Amino acid sequence: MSGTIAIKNGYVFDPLNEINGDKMDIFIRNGKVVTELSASEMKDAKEIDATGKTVMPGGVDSHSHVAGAKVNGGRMMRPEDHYKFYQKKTPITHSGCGYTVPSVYLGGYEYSKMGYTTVFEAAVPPMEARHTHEEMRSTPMLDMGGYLVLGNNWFLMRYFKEGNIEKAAAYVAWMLKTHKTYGIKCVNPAGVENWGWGENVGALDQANIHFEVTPEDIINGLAELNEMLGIPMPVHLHANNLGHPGCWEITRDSLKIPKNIRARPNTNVEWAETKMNPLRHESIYLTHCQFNAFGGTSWRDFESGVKGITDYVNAQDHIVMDSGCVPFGEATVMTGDGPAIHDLYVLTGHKWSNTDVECECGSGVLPFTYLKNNPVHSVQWAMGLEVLLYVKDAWKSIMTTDSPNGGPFIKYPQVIAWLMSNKARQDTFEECHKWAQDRSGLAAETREMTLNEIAIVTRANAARTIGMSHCKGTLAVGADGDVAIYDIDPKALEVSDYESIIRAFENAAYTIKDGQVVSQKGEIVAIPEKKTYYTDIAISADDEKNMLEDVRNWFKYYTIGFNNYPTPEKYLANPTPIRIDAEV
Amino acid sequence: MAVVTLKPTGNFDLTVEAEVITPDNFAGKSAQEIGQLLVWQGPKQYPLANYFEVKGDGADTTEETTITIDGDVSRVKRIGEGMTAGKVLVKGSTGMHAGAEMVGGEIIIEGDTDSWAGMEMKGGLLHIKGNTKDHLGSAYRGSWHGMTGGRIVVDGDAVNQVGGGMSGGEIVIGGSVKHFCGIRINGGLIVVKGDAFRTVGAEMTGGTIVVGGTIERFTPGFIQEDTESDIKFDDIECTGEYKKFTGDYAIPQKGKGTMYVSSVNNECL
Amino acid sequence: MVYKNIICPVCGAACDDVQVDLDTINRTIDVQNACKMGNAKFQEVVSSHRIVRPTIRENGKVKDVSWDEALEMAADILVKSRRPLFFLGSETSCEAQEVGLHIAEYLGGVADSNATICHGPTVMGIQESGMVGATAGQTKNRADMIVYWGVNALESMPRHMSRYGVFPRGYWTKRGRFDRTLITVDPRRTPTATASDLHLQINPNTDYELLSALFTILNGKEPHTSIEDITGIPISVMKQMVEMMKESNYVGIFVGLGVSSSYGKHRNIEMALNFVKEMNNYTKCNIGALRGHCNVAGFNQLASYLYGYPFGVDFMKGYPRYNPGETTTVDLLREKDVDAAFVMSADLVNHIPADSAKYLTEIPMICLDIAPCPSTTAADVVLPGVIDAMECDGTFYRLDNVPVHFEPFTDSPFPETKSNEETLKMLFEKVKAKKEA
Amino acid sequence: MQVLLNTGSTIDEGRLAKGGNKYSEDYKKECAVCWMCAADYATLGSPEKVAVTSRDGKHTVAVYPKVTEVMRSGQVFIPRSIWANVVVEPDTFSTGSPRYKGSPVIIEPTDEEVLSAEEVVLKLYMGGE
Repeated sequence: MSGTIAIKNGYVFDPLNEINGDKMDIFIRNGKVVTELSASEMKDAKEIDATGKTVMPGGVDSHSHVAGAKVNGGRMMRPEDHYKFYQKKTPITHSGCGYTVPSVYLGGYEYSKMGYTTVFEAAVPPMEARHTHEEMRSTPMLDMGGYLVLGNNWFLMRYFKEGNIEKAAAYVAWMLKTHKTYGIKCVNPAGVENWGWGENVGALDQANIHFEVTPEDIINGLAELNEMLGIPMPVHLHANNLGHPGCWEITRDSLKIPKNIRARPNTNVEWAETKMNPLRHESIYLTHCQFNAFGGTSWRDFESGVKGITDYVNAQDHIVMDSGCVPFGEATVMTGDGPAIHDLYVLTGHKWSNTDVECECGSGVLPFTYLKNNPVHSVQWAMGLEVLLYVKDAWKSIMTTDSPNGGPFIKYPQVIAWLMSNKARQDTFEECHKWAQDRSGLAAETREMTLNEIAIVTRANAARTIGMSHCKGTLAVGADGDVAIYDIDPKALEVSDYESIIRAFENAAYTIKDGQVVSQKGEIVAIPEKKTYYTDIAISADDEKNMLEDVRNWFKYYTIGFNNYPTPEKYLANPTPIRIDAEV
Repeated sequence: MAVVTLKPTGNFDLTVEAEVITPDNFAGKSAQEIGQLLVWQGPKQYPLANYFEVKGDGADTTEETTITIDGDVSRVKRIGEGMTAGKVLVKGSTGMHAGAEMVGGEIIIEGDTDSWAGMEMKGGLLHIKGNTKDHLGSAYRGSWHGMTGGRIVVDGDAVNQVGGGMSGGEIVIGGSVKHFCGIRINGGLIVVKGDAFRTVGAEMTGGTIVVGGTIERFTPGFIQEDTESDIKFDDIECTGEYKKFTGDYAIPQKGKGTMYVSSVNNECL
Repeated sequence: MVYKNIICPVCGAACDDVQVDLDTINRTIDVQNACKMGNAKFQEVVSSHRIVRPTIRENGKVKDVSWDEALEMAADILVKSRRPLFFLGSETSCEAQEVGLHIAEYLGGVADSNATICHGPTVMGIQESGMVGATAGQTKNRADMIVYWGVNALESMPRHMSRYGVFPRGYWTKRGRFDRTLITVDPRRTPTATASDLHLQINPNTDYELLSALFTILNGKEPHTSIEDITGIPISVMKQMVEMMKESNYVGIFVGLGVSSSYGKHRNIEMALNFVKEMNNYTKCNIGALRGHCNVAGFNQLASYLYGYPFGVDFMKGYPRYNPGETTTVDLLREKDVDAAFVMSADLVNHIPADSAKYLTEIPMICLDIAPCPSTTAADVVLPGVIDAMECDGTFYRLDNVPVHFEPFTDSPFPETKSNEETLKMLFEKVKAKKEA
Repeated sequence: MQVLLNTGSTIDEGRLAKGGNKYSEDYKKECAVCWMCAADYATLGSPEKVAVTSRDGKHTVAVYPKVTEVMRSGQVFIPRSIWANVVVEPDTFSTGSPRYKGSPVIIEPTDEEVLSAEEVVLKLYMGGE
């Protein structure tokens, strides 16, 4: 029977189900987790002996740059990133290449080898959504979805200025459906539009050119309509002033904006039977906190500003965030924040690509190397870990490298090792610039994350935050049969031997997707079916009609016709709409 | 010292990729074992013995192993790629990527080489007695980091992109070059004894270029600082009077490169 | 029957406002909004010279065969080849190109596309420098200065000026042409140059030097005086151009093959890109390439996301490798380093130099196309092509890398296949069956 | 006379090529044409046809001359087509792209017949098949 499997005697970490290292069996039938398999089903089922191993739900990455125009811009401009990092084809796999920006096949395989089964693309420019979907469709091994970039959208900015939140909500509902995307991404609100004139914004109350809306207007407006519509995930914010010394303050202040907006996810799906309430209560999801937590006033007095943000997050309940860790080495920075990348060009003189997208958004790409002997880079390394270690409740944080901005996702095992092992951190302090110790608080932090906490920050909370825990990030009955089995015996684990942690997380003993073993000890053994999720919000026909009248009027500023604007379902692998009945 | 002789005998209708031909791979192997090493022709691999008559065993160590290729191998690529020690002598011409990424040892090519000889070379000596084509000692596509050490000597001419992205080592061209000699270099030394057509030192941010002949079209972002005579870089001597320029000021905030241009051959500069 | 919002499959402009009136009874087609080139291509749906039957060449004689026979012979050629070249032309969809890439990977061949003889050097320039660009609407809405460098837009992309570049009335450019200054750099006094406010009639093959001098001026230094003789442009004019650009609010630069195909190639483009990067410290400045074939950008995007490299992808060693000059069509043919070719939706024999074209006619060649041309004449197997955007749906990437989904207004004329994608899938099945037999 | 050859699109070249009419008389009339300035044309002796030869002397093609003010002395233009590509230099500067712009060629008067596109393939490339 396909997708039917029994995983016996493993130490299971399923935080959403409040299972913390219990020795137990996991059963999957037809791709879904079940309580047990009948004797006759057991006869046909594959059985895996997980004795002495760690069993977790399949990894979920809620913020990664893996598909779309800017990622491909990175691939195209970086042959030097690819020519020594490649994989040959096998009878079942395609070949590929690319270290920080792998080609799609390679990217899918690499995630799968680490035990990941679900990855969400962090930024989809609406007009280029077809491209993002083409790449996601071609990415093997992973269920996927993408967040629509809306923080500098002309139509929304106009509605916000008019104070017309209802029409703005109708527009967003239409856009998510039109481009088959999952949630709202807000990048450098109001600033990217200014970049259309070579400018930026510097303060939350600074109105941008022409549209005359402020970052605060946009964050507040998006957060409000997000909950009006009942979108599964909170507004996903890339805050203003990213990458500038001292930016931590504007980040903290941005997080204050939606404090009083109540989360109202309204996902109309069958929920896996988790013990914990799987619904999010946060109204904002801050991304790559590290890049938005710079302290000091210049590069000379640069320091970590993480604590200013984590203190606020610890005191509040409406915020969740991912870290944006910096594991040193080669990276490619890529973001919807065009002016931020221009600043990096001015700083480094490197290769720099930029694409402004008409009426919508923009992006920038630049190759980057994080060096241990560079003072700022070494502080950034410490900061990424501070973000995760200073947040007391692991349910408020998610581990990412903002791949490939802080470093490629294949470095996740290394980051996990730093989180779990103080010795790993101390050994790295020995190798890197002393600013890492002097300008951050990490050296004094002795917290070592448990496997349960690792399971939270690498799958359970990523899934819960984005509203996917009805099927992902848990092994509760009814969940997707996505499992990662690692060669770690929790009873015998010595975290000071962090190399063994890295090895175990690099190549899962088994990665199981929908009840099928797809990768085993670093080798891809099967290519599963995959799904693409998007949010399908039903709003009233009248609201949609009124809104579309405006949209049609303004469509003359595009260079593509209204009829040719949408993203057809053919660009999605197994399109899977998440239905929502909006209360607008 | 042991000499392994390879005499071309095979069918080279499609080019052959033979990165396996290095003293590192031949050391400690008998002639027969060497003949069983694999080379690529199209998507398939075949024994070296299909293409070469192999005579002589490798020495015990790489250092003591010499490879002599006795004939024309202009359709064989990647000879000596990545070698760390020992010696390769080619009594003919080679295909692309000869001595690419070599770390040490010595390659002497009596004929010509195709493009990409000594790409991203780190050490050792690559001596081409004939001519070579493009991208000598340069960086791979998209990289700004080319040759970092070692020396390349070309007795004849090179064509385009000599030493692209170079940051260390020396390239000495006995003949002439065409376009973009020293493009984007940030260190190291390039000496061209003959003429250069155009764009010498374009986008350079460091390092030194000497042109003994005539530059037909000068790169606009260079400014003359001085005149010097009989300049010397360790064992490399350049006699005569040179105009000393700095640049390339087309690249912002830099201009730390130095270019010496023969005064007598470039009066109008 | 009238169809609206049809996408034109001719050049990189991917105009999506074409209106088609197809009379299937009298076999006529009336086309609105398309340019001369576009209109001509739409006539192919009803043309009399359309290739309608597969042919093979046997003992020098060309004969009609069934689709199955033609595909069998094509598969034979590819499987027997020791190193096949796949030229996956740009006058078809990404979907068809994707299958071609998969076959090339499967056989360990080389996959290339029109970029290699078109804006390949532009892409290589981007690899050296990065590219500061924008989608076409940014220039439409914002640009008050347009520079056409080495491109005769009026003739190579006739609607570029009206849709994207010079004439359109955008949000901040409500008066269209009157709100814009137009500069052309071209060795010829082309119609585009004639329509410009300033024409720099540069000496051929001196684009790099001119760009380098402009950049030196931008950096506050004086270019070497020899630059005037080299380029034929006085330094005072160069300074004027830099000043005009700095004083503009938004500069849109469009480059053509005049930059990427003349001496210097990708270095010319690299310098233009470097100049644009730095210009952004003074004003908003973007650059883009005018791409001649409808989906030439698409192959670059597709090959990059599937395999990491934009063109010239060599699968010989079982993984993708890329080195223009070595793994690219003109060079592989000139050096006789492939022994069979599959040419799809591109008249390769017509477009490459004699040494390479001659070798192409000497080796077994399979050609998929819609109309007789030098490549089909020289081919051993000819497979009739289906016209994308007219007879089947699919994806193009337009000049600014925006993907465009197109829907057909009529069907494939062949019961045997509904698209080039499907033809290639049938071919791949036969190749696999033979290879694994 | 040695000149620099520039090739590129013209609107009618595009119209005919995209319309599948490469074997038409119109295509030959549009593309088998070498644009030059009046002075160069006079220097050649105002011939009815000119032969264009690649720098290495390996390839020659006969085309019609066209006198135009848009060309400067020493520079000629042939619309991008098989006639132009017979004489374009195949060296790609290690980029894959041949020298479509600025190939040095030799032009001289000729009595040779101007071939159609099909004849160029058959006679020059396929050995007269």
